[in-house]
Amino acid sequence: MTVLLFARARDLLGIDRLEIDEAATVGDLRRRLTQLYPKLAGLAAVSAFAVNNEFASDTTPIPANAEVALLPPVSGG
Amino acid sequence: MTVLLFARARDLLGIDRLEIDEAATVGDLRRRLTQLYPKLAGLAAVSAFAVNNEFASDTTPIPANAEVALLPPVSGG
Amino acid sequence: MIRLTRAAIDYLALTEEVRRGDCGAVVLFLGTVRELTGERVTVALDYDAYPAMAEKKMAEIEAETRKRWPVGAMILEHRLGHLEVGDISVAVAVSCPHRVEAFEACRYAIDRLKELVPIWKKENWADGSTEWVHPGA
Amino acid sequence: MIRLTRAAIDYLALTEEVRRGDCGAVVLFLGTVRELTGERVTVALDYDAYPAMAEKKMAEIEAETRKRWPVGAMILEHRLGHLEVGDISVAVAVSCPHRVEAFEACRYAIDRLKELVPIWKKENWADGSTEWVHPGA
Repeated sequence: MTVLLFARARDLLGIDRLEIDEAATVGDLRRRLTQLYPKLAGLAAVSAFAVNNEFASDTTPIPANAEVALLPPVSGG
Repeated sequence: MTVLLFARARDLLGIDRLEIDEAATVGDLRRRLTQLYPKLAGLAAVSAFAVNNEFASDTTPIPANAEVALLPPVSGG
Repeated sequence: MIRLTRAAIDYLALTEEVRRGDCGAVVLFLGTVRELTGERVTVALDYDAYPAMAEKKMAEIEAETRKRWPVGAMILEHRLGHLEVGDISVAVAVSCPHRVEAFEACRYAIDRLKELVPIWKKENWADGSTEWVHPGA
Repeated sequence: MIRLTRAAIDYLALTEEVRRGDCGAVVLFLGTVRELTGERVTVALDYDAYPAMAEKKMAEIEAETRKRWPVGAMILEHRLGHLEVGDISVAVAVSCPHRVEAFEACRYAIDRLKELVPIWKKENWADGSTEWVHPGA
């Protein structure tokens, strides 16, 4: 599955998306990201995730082919 | 003394100012206006007065040569 | 800064005047001539003022507002004379470092203006009649 | 109506778009790039977004705002890309029949936008360093 990266998350990894094995839920994905990308761990812990353009909690299931994004705390406006 | 008139007060009397004998206080002036100009009585009862461009209460003294105005309830904006 | 004017209010100019590098927020309020009041149809309003006192009160409102909020720049401008539906009768533009302050300061200024400034409007109803608006009278 | 843009925000056009004969009040909020944050000097900001979700969230905020207040017209516009000090990053224009509603609706919309819309800014400090702004991170 693809996870879109933005802002500091993108700068930390130097890429704007990453490919990762399917995760059943957002919580699984968060743990997996933290293990695989230690640089991202601090930010991932305080970030939100979006599944198909909607905020998702750790218990939200990730459907196949979902558009998933890691959303660091927002600062628009 | 001169009393400036605005809005409905001006339309009721058809003039934009009136000359009247000196009044010691705003309360005196209000009573005098009501007696001399019965058409104005209803509006004068709910109007404010200004003495030298400042809102005045019925106990406010009116100095000689003061600029006095009858201010019906405002509706600007 | 405060202004009474008989010309159309140029709110672009007025907003540009309040923008500042040290202020991250601008709030602009425009009062416009509304066509409907309840069921009654307005075609125009005439605004009258006691100009010397109106300017004094507007300057006081600016001073009070600046005392309560960290205003960078502000302008209160009121138009007088004959206004058609849709015309702008009043504009208040305020800049502040942050948005909460800018909203509160702008709202305070227009609320006080409507309470305190000796300006009056006369309705020109669609049926041809006219009527000074004196709330509570 | 909502918009993400890389061009300068034309708030005159945007305000004209919301003016209506049945609305006596327009409130416009502009967020501008502030030079000072505490003691630190900003020279520019870069705004990044997750565009599809940002547009969806902005549309939801418009819908929520319209549910709570009698909005005549409203526009939320956010600029993306490189902005210099003084540039406008966001504009919210709202028209309502009366002013209290217009203030509340405009403030609600910008408050929600800052909470919910996936847009991020990167500070370009005067000392040459840069830093993504992630509140609480």
